[in-house]
Amino acid sequence: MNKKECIAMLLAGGQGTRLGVLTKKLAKPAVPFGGKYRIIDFTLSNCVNSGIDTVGVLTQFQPLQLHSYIGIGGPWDLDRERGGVMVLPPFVRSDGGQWYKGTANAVYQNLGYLETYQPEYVLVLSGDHVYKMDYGKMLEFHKNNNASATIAVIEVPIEEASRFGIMNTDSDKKIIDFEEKPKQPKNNLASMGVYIFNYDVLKKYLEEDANDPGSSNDFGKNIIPKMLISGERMFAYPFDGYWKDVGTLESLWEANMDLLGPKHKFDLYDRNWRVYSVNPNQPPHYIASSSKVENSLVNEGCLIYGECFNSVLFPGVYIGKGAKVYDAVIMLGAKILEGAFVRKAIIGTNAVISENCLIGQKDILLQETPLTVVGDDEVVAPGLSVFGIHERGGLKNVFKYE
Amino acid sequence: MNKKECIAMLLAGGQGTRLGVLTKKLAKPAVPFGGKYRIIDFTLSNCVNSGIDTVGVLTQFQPLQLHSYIGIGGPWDLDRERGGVMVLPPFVRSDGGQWYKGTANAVYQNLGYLETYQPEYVLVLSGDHVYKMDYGKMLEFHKNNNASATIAVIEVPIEEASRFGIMNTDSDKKIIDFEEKPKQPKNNLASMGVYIFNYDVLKKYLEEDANDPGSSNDFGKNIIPKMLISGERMFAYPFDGYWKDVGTLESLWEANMDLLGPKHKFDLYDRNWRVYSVNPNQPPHYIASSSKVENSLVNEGCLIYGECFNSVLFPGVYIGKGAKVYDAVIMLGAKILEGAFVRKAIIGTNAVISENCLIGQKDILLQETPLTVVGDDEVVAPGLSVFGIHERGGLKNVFKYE
Amino acid sequence: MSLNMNNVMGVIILTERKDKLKELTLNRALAAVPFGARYRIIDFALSNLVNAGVRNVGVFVQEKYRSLMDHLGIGKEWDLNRQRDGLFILPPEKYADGSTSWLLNGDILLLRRHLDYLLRSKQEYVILMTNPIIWNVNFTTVLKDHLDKQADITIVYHLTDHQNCLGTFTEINTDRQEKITAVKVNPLINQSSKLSLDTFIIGRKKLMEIMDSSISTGGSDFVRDIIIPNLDKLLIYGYQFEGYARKINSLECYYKTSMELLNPKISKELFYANGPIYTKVKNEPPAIYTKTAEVKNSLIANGCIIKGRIENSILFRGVKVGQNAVVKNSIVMQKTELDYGVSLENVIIDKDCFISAEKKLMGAASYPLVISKKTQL
Amino acid sequence: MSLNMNNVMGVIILTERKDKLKELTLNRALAAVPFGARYRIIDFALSNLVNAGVRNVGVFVQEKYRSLMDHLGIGKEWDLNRQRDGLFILPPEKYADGSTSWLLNGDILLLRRHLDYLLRSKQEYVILMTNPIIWNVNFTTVLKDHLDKQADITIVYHLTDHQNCLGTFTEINTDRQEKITAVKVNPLINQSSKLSLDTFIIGRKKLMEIMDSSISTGGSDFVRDIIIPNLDKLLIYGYQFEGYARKINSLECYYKTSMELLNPKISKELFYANGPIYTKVKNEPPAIYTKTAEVKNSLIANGCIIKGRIENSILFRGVKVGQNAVVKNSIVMQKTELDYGVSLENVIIDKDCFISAEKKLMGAASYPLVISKKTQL
Repeated sequence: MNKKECIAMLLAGGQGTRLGVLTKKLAKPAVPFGGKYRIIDFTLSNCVNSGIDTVGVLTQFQPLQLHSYIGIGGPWDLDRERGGVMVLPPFVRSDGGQWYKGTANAVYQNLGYLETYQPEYVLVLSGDHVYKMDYGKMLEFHKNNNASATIAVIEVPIEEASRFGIMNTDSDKKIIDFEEKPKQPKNNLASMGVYIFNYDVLKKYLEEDANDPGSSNDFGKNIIPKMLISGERMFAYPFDGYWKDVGTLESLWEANMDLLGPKHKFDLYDRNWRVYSVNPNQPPHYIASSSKVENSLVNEGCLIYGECFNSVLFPGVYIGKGAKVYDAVIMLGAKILEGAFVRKAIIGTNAVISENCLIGQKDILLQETPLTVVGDDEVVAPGLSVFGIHERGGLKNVFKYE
Repeated sequence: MNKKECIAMLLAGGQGTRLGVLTKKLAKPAVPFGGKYRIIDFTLSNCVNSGIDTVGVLTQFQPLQLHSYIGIGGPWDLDRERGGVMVLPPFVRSDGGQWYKGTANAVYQNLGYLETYQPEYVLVLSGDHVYKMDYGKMLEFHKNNNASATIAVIEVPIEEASRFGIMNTDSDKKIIDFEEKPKQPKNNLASMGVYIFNYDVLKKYLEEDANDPGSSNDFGKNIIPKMLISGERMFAYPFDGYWKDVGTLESLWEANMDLLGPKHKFDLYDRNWRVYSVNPNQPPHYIASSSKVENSLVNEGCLIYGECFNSVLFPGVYIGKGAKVYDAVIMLGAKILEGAFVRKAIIGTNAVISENCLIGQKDILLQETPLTVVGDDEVVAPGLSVFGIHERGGLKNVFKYE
Repeated sequence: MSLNMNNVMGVIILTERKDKLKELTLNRALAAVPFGARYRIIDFALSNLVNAGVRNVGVFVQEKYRSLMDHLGIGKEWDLNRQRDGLFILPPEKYADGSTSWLLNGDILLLRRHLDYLLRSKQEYVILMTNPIIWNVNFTTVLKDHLDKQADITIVYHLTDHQNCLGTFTEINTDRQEKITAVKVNPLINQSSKLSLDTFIIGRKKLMEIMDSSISTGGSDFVRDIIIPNLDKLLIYGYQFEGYARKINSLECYYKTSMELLNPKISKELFYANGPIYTKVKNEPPAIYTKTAEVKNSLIANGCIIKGRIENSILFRGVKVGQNAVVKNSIVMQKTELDYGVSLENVIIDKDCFISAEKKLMGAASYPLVISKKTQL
Repeated sequence: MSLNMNNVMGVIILTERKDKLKELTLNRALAAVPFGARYRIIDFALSNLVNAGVRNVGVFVQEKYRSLMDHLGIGKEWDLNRQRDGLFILPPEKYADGSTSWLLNGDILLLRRHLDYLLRSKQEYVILMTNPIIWNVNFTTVLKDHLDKQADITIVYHLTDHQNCLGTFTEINTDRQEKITAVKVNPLINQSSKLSLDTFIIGRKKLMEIMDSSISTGGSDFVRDIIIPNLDKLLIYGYQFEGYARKINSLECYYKTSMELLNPKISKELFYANGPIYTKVKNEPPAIYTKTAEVKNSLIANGCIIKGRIENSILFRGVKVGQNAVVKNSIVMQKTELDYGVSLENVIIDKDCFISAEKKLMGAASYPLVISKKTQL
């Protein structure tokens, strides 16, 4: 039973520089999301819910939190005697050590890991998207098409298409061309960064790619185009559920808001597709008599004396008396002290918004207001107003109201 | 309780090139030893038996087996909610990635890990020695001496002293000088590579060392001499139990032989100092009517039809009818087929010694015979004689007898 | 002897045979009763031990211990899943002495059934608890006091005005040096405001020795047959615990103590003072408050979906409160669902119940209404 | 319907109430009796399920299940420690229906007590075992046969010459298409060499349905009250298992089956054929053979220290055999110690015994002597 039909390789090495202050000491897949999750929880839960119990997680950037978060995978039922989750950081061989040069190179360097399971199929995933997807159905589609590779695709607004890998398919969903981030996208079928490969085919192309000094060793830029040119049977698997790339601060905030009513674009309460995560041990949250909480997600360990609307509160958040929080994401242990006002903001882990601060704009309509972000561990001094991105050692775009 | 008084940093990044064929795809601390252990088991068990429950394992070379072997540390009781064992491979930061340049650099790069526990003391260990030592007593000694650093020392034969870091101490065991691998050793007090540092002192010297471009970032070569020059209080903690550096094939073989009677230099059966390891699931071993087993260690999963004297058999070893094995270490799943003869040898994991092979010398006195080693997965063809080191793609020092 | 908590083991004896908390203890031991929105009563005793560094804990159980075993599992959440020492759940072995009835009257009789556990443990001291108290105590301080006084036995007590739910209790008197001068079990006339917290420190060997000599002369109860007869012979001291502590031994007391948690000062002390309280973790999403939610002065666990009004109440994990529902001064346990317009006041609802739309349930503040597990109304 | 073993659940019902294996089952369920130097009897049933890909297994127990629970723990060794599905140990809940006696006569009565487990399981098929067999079977093949024949129930049987230890048994007759034509429980006159292996495949919903209708009309036993009355109404097929299989239901049978393990062909099939047999792992050093050891035709687990002579015997973990001791045709269980010069022949010694120097113990080959757990001789 050492053989596994399909195993997943989850790319989790990126820094996610566009998440700015949130990923300075944290790999992007470890960024907190949705009140108690980290971004990688969604992909890991997808694997388990799809019946895939062997997952290699390729790490490189600041992996300490990610490694200790994943452990041996208990929370996701991936602490298996055979298979399970395995963290795969870069390493040194007899002939020296190499960092992962690109997504394809990361998988290439771990062919030895794949080899131990002799899989028929390899599922390549990114650790930085929020979605629920049954990879089992995609595998079924892949097999039925007798494909060498299958790429999951989603329709995106045509004006955003140039940010993605864009495909053209024939009526059977066979891919006829693929362009990575085209300037003039021919349509709006975007790659979700979810690939299934026949293992033997993947191995061949990875080895060729490794010997090509001109390659940037990337799936989207090199492997996929090369396979298409070589005439491999490649198919696009259409997905039409919720899918969000949370690679920017704005999209991270939006995705959090999508968890709330009345839209409820993403349902965390679906018992048939549970999202697993490490569960912190915190006491129940307390809502005081002076408080008001509406249309929000609240976690254990929170103490709420103030008011909270359309917001996502991580464990251990404090909202003082008279404080008002609107449309905000307040991360682990952050404190909004008495009388502070927060609107359309992300408040980082353990940050403190002191008494009577004003975070974001007070009296402007939501749609028109840009996002305000306060970084991890920041302390915003009493009475200060912050608008934009706030980082230690300097304020960017800070407008004082008073 | 996040604070820990003393935490261990276990250096497990080395390849152990002198173990040749056994460490091509394996970090040295993961090399099998003693029938069911790996070398690192001894150091990890020492930690647990000494009451140290927080251990960072610094890996770099071919860590896959080591990572999956250690997991989250269950077998050593190091799967703790707070603390426990944590694998620390090299990683990439915002300002780029660096491999571990030396032992001191490896610890330096993980000051962030140490910082989370705010220890008072840091115990630095190597993962490639076989010994039982109560680090708790050493810590007591360190505290009583009000030392900045304490180095465990053992007396070695003076003719071997030049392989070690050698100390001179005054009558209070205070170190007065230290030479790494001196050509003319002044005495025989050798460093065991076991250090206790006050955390604040260690941090200071590691940071200085990191800023010194001329340093090779090594504890023995740089940190210890620098501290001595600076006048830090450093003491030598004398250890007089069994201690073996299993860094060469010969010493690895010897250490295995030391487990057997009548010498029994190292007792695996000591209930007060258990050696923990991952336990493979194999059926009981079977000794047939045609076999003879004397003065040997035998593991589950073995099938013995032949004869076996003064040997250490790993799980799943097969010894065919008429085969004779003397003074040998036979690793996991290796097969000694019918009529083969093995003397003074290490047979690698899953190697096959075919029918009527002769491994080692048949009729020479033990003390005078050099060691013969057959590498992992090697198949020695029927009737062949091997003497020396046997590797895929070429035989070194092979003498044919017939 | 240094203050090394590795040298201390914990022993929790759960002897109670009666259904002290009525419907709540019909099928579970008192120690396994859910408490405080996500805990069970025993979590406090266990967490206090673990937070002090104790690594070896034996829980002696008598019957109805299935839900307790489910809850404790292999002790992982308390970091007691260990190859040496760790958590031991010790039920009486039937047949062990050939008898058919294996219910024992008396804590030390239960303890003696697994004497081998005490024998093979290596720790020098035992923290013995004959009742799981709701508190957050620093046992390192208690041990230090025990060692400083060179006591044979230390009894932890607190001052109380006798107004709190009493049930069975043990009253003690001490002299100025805290040496115990008198101990009375359930006296009719109260003479002291010092009540035992049923928590003791004693040497392991001493415990085995005096237990043996007591049982062999007919003894069965730690306080009655070991403490009281030895007041003159042994050095028995009191240790006054000054924090919040409650012994749960009636339904009224359970309800009252639960409601006290709504005081943030009390819950802060209980949940954080000397370390966190550990419990079995469950994978639950955050609690969701809809636009119609209206919550005041309440403790709420993860996994709840709240559309109605909650006041002065405690909601366990995964409780659903429908629109227009009103929950006042009530305790609602795991996964219970309150449909549209349900109204509760002074009610305790056990796990997995379903209360259908518009139903009204009301108990008295001093006599809460209890709805049994899995009830459908 | 594809051959997806995720769609199959396992149910093991342990009903036996008598001490079938004498001293060996005095304090433990038959399923928990040590077997084969490092296993317990239930390991074979569980491992077969897991090796076929079954991820949801319920073990219904009746009493004396403490050692079974200790052994199975959270199911980690069988890879059944899971958040969804996994291993469930289901003892009868006392008080569940207000009755005081909770021992039930009949496998389906026991099953019905936890009907909610069957109800909330999501798998379409159930592999039902009413006796833990010693075998290594590929359940995927059995399921394929069940699906190919579109059977309602499949009964797994084997051919036997009736010479093997019988105890209770169920004889079946089949036609050429393997459709079952007759089933007899414990007939006095044997007419068929086809004996049931007490292992069945049936649809989960079908099982609940016919169980309900059977129990509501007085039924209690799966074979007698469900199989036999439905032979004409349902499609009930046999599946002939051609490998090695033994049902342990007497001490003689336990001893005989154990000794058969010394045949490497049999042990190879049992331990490896369709995947390994999993069991609780213990941290034990390798077995040590001294210069005076002399071992022939024996199975030996880790942790043994062997200084004496062993012949045709089975030694469990951590057994010590002193110098000049002779062990013949015997089974020695965990941690038992045989001192200098002890001599055993046809003996079964349970765990943790100590046999002092020069003692001689001898049973008959057909009637082995049994020494109870923890005996000191």
